[in-house]
Amino acid sequence: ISTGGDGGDGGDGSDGSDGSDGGDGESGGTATLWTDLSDGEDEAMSSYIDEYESESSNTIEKNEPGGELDQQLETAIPSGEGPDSWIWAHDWIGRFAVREEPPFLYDASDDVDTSLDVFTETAQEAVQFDGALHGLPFASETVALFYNEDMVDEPPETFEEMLSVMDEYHDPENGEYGLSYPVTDPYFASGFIQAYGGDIFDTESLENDLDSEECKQGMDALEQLFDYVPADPGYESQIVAFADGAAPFAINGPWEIANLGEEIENLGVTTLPTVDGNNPRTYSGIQTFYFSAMLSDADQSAVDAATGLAEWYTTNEEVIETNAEEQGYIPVLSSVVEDGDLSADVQAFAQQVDHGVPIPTHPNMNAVWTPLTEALTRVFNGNQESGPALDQAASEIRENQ
Amino acid sequence: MASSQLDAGDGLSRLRSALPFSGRDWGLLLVIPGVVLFSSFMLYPIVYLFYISLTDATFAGSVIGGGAELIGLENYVQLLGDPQFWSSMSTTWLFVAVSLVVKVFVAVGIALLLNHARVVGKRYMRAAVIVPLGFPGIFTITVWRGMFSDARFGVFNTLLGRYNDVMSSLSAPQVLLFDVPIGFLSGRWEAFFAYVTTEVWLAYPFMVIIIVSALQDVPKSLHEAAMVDGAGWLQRFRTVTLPAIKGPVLFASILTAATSFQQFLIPWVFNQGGPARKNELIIVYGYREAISFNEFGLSAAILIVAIAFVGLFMLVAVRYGGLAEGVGEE
Amino acid sequence: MARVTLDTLRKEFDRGTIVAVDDLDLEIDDGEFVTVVGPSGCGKTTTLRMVAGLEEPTSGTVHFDDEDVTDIHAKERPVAMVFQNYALYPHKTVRENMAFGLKMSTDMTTEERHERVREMAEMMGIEGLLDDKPDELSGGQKQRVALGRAIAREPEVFLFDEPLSNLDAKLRTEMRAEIQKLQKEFGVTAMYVTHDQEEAMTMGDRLAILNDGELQQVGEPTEVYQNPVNKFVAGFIGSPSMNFLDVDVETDGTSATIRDESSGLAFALSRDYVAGHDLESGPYTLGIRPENIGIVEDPTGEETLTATVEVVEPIGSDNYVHLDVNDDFLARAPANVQPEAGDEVGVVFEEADLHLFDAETGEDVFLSDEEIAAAVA
Amino acid sequence: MARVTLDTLRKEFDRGTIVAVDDLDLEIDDGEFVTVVGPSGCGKTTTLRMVAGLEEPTSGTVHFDDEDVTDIHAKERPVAMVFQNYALYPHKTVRENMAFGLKMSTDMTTEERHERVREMAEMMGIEGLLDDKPDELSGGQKQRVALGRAIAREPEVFLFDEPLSNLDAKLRTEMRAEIQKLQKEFGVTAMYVTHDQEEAMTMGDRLAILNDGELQQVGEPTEVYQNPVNKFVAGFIGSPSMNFLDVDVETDGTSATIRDESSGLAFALSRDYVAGHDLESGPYTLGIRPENIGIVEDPTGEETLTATVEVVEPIGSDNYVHLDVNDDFLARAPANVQPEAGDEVGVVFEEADLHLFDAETGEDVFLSDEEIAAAVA
Amino acid sequence: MSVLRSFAALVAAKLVAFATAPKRFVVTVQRAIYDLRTGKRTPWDVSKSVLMTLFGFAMVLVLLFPLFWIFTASLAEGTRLFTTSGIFPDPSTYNLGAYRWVVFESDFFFVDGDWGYPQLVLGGSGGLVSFRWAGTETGPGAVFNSLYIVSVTLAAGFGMIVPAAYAFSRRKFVGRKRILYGYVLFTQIGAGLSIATLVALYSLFSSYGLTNNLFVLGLFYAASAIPFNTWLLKTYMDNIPVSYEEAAMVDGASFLDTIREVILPLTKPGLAVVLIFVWLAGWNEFIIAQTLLRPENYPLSVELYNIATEGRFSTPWTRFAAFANLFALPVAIVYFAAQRSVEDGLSFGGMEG
Ligand SMILES: Nc1ncnc2c1ncn2[C@@H]1O[C@H](COP(=O)(O)OP(=O)(O)OP(=O)(O)O)[C@@H](O)[C@H]1O
Ligand SMILES: Nc1ncnc2c1ncn2[C@@H]1O[C@H](COP(=O)(O)OP(=O)(O)OP(=O)(O)O)[C@@H](O)[C@H]1O
Ligand SMILES: [Mg+2]
Ligand SMILES: [Mg+2]
Repeated sequence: ISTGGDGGDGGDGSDGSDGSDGGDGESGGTATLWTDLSDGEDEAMSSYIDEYESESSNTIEKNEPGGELDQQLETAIPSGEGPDSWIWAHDWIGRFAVREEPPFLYDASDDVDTSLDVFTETAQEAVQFDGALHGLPFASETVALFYNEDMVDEPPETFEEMLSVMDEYHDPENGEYGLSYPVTDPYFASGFIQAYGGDIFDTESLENDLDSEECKQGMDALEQLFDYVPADPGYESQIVAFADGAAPFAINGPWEIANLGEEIENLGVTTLPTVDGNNPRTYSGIQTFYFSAMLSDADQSAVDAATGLAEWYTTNEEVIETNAEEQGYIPVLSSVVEDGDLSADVQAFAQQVDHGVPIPTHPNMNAVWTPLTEALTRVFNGNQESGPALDQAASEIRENQ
Repeated sequence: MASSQLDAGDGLSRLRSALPFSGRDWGLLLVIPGVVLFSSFMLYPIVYLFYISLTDATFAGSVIGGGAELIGLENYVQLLGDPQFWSSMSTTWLFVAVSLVVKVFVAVGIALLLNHARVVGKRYMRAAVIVPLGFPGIFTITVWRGMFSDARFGVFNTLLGRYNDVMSSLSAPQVLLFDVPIGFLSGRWEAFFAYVTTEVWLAYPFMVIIIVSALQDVPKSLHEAAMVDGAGWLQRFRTVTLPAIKGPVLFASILTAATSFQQFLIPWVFNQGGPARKNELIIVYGYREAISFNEFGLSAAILIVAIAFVGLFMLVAVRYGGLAEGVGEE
Repeated sequence: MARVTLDTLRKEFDRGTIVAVDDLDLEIDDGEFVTVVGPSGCGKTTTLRMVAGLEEPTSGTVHFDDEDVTDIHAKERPVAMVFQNYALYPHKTVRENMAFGLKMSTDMTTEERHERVREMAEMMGIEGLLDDKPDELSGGQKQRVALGRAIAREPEVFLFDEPLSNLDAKLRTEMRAEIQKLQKEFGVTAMYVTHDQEEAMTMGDRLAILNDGELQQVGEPTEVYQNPVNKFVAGFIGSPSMNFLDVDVETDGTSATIRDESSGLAFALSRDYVAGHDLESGPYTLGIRPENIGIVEDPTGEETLTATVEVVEPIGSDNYVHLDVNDDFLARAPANVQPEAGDEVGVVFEEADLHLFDAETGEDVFLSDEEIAAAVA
Repeated sequence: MARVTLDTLRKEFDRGTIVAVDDLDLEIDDGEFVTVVGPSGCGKTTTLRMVAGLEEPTSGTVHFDDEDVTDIHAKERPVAMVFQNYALYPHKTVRENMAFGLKMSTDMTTEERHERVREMAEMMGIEGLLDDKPDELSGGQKQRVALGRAIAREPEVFLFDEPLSNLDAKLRTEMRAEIQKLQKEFGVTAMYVTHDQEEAMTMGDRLAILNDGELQQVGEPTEVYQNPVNKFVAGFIGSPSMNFLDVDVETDGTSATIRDESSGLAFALSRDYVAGHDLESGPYTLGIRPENIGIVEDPTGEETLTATVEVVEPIGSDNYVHLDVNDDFLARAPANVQPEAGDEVGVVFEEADLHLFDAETGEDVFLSDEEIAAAVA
Repeated sequence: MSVLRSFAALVAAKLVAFATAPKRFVVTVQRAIYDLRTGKRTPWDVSKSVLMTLFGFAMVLVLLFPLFWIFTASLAEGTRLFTTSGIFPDPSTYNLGAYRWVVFESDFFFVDGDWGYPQLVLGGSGGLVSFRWAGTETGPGAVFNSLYIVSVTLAAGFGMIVPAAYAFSRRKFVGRKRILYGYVLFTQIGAGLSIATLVALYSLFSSYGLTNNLFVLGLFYAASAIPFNTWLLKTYMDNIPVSYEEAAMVDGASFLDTIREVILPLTKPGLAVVLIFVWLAGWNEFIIAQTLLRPENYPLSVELYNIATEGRFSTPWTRFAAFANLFALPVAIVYFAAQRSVEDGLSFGGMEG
């Protein structure tokens, strides 16, 4: 996907990006932003918005609708009550981009002055669909390996090393486990399934590839981990084993860094161990400012306010660095990524993102989650062998498309 | 009754004469506001839902935004051909039946015990026992989800583990021990058991208050007559207590059964109707079609069928359960 | 059937603060019909319930024949009880109501039970109602079903707790006869609680009068009516009630005069009377029944007393004449005696109809202690 | 107070299939106390409710004095009603119950109301109960409160619907006197429905007898008792009821004989009697009250009739002697007349006590049509 | 006002009863011991009572175990639901931090727990007199939204339910039977189907511009409560003798007086039941509220749900539990005060035949 044109625009804009924002600011645009953030994230976001408002004289109305954000959007946007912008991982782009009557997303190619080149390549890809620019990225997320340094001398580099450490501890009868890992969630499981190069969803053919040999191989590796986790694959039941110090490892995301840091004295994070020398290719989500279709009919000042905030936030090194430090956000702003002044934990995640792939944005991806979850559950419960489970999931997904 | 004698003063009588129907019908005026409010907020959405079920809407937005087209009964045809629909239906009815039976027994037991002359402080116990009524379902169900965790350290598995420890220290035979951890949420029937337990827990308070009310209305002399007639405890229960609470229990059963049929939060919060959609109660099924598979029209059809079933169930219950006794003649 | 013996039966409620039944001794013969009366709260119901086994005595025993049943549970006793409100099982048909006791306490087959119920129903004239529910019956019909249910079991002891008090006068008379007929027919021992004068007088072989949990007198109704052992019984039995006057008796052993200053009463007792009774000077309560008082419309001055008529209440068959002798002094005169209110009339009565009670204890002064004791046995 | 006039008052229910009250004419004088009796379902309650305004007449009118109140709402009528179950508001104290009517229908201040209530309560002897709730009262107390509530409003018309039927005999007698006293004291017009014989006979200035919605007779109680216009009234008033015999009368204009084959009755009427009455040969119903029948224990054969004693019921003051003359033939004898069951006894009665009713219409044959018409006005 | 006062009196009486309950219990025990000593009751008789009581108590404990468990969780430190070391969290870590959070940091009482102080303002948008919170930059929190919704629901609910129940019970009119039948049928349809009709509702509300309107939402809850409660109250009223009304009429009371002075007081137990059910209808629902409302108008139920889904994958359990406990408190108080009435008021459908 070429971003040349955008780059050109961005080039033009970047000269006077501050100036033009300031100019718009005199008229004082207002935009609404919907978020669904945790308390700490929310506070930080609020203060950044304040900062932006004072710098730009635009007004941002930040709202935090309850429940599932996508369900809220589903009803709000068609009835014209939706937000101008919202923050979520990039994987909704495809799903919303194909909506036509009414449209859900706004192509901001002409309104964004910043060149997309300032972001990492994966991030650039993530926010575009069919050549349209639907948002700006500011962080990525994926899962990596947490370990308790009191229990693990040396972070494992290979799958076998990890297994041997787990063998050492795993003893459920006495409340000890090898691993905390919500294994039936495809997002968490994706890394191992795709470790051998198979794709859960092939972005070229727009088909799932679950029944491929590579995926099955990856699945076999994953299945070995099933024996080391508490019997309840639910997120909360899993994390508690590690948090209580009853398991040496956890596979989880950066959002847990802060919490686990409080509970585990010597917390370490590293990339997932290699399987047969392959790095697990975890799915990563790119946190994105979405531009909603509400902007199509809005005043230019509102459009400027919404895009202005996104540009300001996503390209502001200070913001991105602070976020990396305080929230565990993995930067996607190239300058910060390359700068390297990041904590070890964040670096580990950043590295894992490098190994991984962004969650495909194509709408067909939507049909993948449920069958794959069920397949993983069946295998986890011992109701089915992993091979047939993937075959079944693959055919179910094809059927549903 | 002195029908035309009641009078709400001049204003009302003037109004009465202006009515399009005869004077004795002015009671209708008192009823109409409720009917209007009810129809516009409760009946209308159902009609609307029915309309959606006739369209090819894929997601909520397409209905609201007007992007859906009428396709007649196609959704219904598709629905009847979907094995998951039939599986959902039968699981739902099974869930309704089993939880109903269990909750009747549980509630009758509790009500009897907490109305028994020998129990000291029963009034307080009765107040305590219905506390679940006060908590929102989303909360209690989430809590129950936690208790039923498959993990060995889940509440029930821990308790069973302790039980095992005690039993094996008493060197009890193996059959009396449980195979912990039990996968309450990962086994088909284990999950079903968990649903039923939770559903019973949610519904028993309502039943208990109704039964307690009924028990308190049973004349003491009936018990004594039966005693003099030579009836023992069990027979008295059968001939005096049971008939006295039969009506209320039936009433509460019908109402709670209809609620059970529409249970959504339990399966959704526990394991999304799992494992592997095996315990997908009907509303969960409809919800999933709408949300996960973007089949909004189909989803509406499912829900319309569910509503029809509840309506049918209520109709039958009302007809044959004597629920509308006292509705009286026109 | 069975002889019922209550031996110093006692029941306290509320930790002894209420003595509902106070050391009651009573023996009811096999096949006998005893009516129990007394003011509200005197312990009638409680006594009955102890006989039925519905209430546990605080002390004392209940025997059926020679068997001590005090600790035997109600359901084991060969007793049937008719409750004031009938206590018919509302959800059962008449047939099921009547068959229930049989089902519980006998080994009869269903056919036998139904046969028996049919017989009973025929006898009670309710064959046509067997498939109805109690709701659909009138008061009298309910009453019959309750009776039939009780009889069907062929109990040895029959207990009735004011069974007719909810019926209207006409039905009451009918049912009264029916109950008596049935009791005789089956020869069953019966205890019958009532607060109706007429029932009390006409139904029982013997009448037991309770007051404050204590037995006052037992005896044939006419005996009790004519020879009440104390003022309480005298006042309680009979309608309208006996008139009472506080009087002084002056006697020298051979002759005696009864005097009451306020009403001007002066009644000389005959020598025979004085000789036959053992009388001392002092204060007494004089009792005389309304029907034993003669009214002389044109008093000659030779009457025992003259008094002013306060009110004349015609009740058709008779007239009740209220006199100003004291509060509530009433004479029953034939319908043709019709003095006007305010008239002076003469009052006469016969020596033989007089009752004299001890002013303090209220006991009939002519009865010896033994006779009084005998009155309650 | 007010004169109450009911003019061809009629009430149909269920679209005319039930005629509860059938063209009733009745005038009740200012301050008069009229008692209304009749069998169950005869329309007593319905009549009362129409007077109160709780039921709308199908036709006819109700006047208070000269004002037509037929279309006036209950709340506007100067009427107070005492319901059978009292209908005391259970959630209000006695004081509030009694003050409620005042609050609703007068402009009194709260103090005035309370003052009035206190007065009333004092008069009824319930000052001490003013702060109690109806639940806590005994039957008699409730009754008093209901009365007090009704009186407090100083109504012009007082309606009572079997107000005493839930009380026991003793209380009933007491309350009866109280009601009469109050009614006289306030001089208020009163209608009083009852099914109790004694109340009917003693309470009212006049007695109205209804049957099947139709008025049978109105008159002073003794008048009605002695001269019932028809068999229904004769049988309904009086307890025990009048005895009836189907007889044939043979007359030649100067002498007459009453005969009944089955019982062997043959009673020759005196010439005076025959001359004074207008009698024809034919079938009649003979009526004679139990208290007018004399029993001759050793019959000489000169009596009107000999009969066998079936049962003797002693009721204390008298004995009821059941004779086999026909079903239910009863004589009331003094307590000292005590034949045994099975004895042959002689039966005598006097010509003057006889009633003769038309065998078909049941009307008293000696009354002219005018007299019969007058009986209901 | 008098309603409030009598309610307060009721609660006070209940509290006294509750406070003296231990004393009464001790007296009961002492009496039993005395009776045993003096032989008034046999040991077997006493032990039967003791056993039954213990059995009852044990049953209560079992039934309330989930709530007890979550209550301990609300006192514990940290945010996890489980520990791997046992069922209950370590008692030494118990603290009230979560409750403090609910009161002073969550949106329960004030947005961000920022308590200011109330201030009366004359004029303004809210009518003649309105409240404003001074000293706070944010504003009233979710509890006020909840109370507002419930007030509307109760007002509208009672306003429509009580007259209709009266009419159904006492009047005859065209369509009576049909409407009543329909109500009975619809007692249960709707309640559980809010998920189903969500979208329909949303489009209905939004097409009239009624989304984000607390008043309309309150009306909606009232509508959902109408069939069941009307029917319930009608059944209750059927058992009140007509003669009370007639007595009032003869006493000179007008129709409205009769309603106010006689019908309503006599219907109190039925009204108590309806109060509780209607209250719950407006208090507990969150799915529709969350869809129709914007965050500044969220009631407690939605806030509670939001806490549950706050973490990306997990729930901050101590806060969730503490919030839920405070959330349920008003209902518990209302029920506790009205227990007797509720037990009386539900005694319908009683003895049949
Ligand atoms: N369960 C009880 N608890 C306390 N006191 C009781 C109980 N049952 C009866 N009593 C009291 O015992 C006394 C006798 O009551 P009982 O019912 O035997 O009277 P009764 O003669 O049947 O009266 P009535 O004619 O009114 O039926 C009364 O004072 C009554 O209050
Ligand atoms: N609301 C009604 N609907 C239909 N029929 C009625 C109604 N009220 C009374 N009736 C009928 O009217 C007739 C007269 O009834 P009413 O109540 O006046 O009798 P009553 O003389 O008071 O009888 P009771 O002595 O039993 O009280 C009865 O046949 C009764 O069934
Ligand atoms: Mg009694
Ligand atoms: Mg009547």
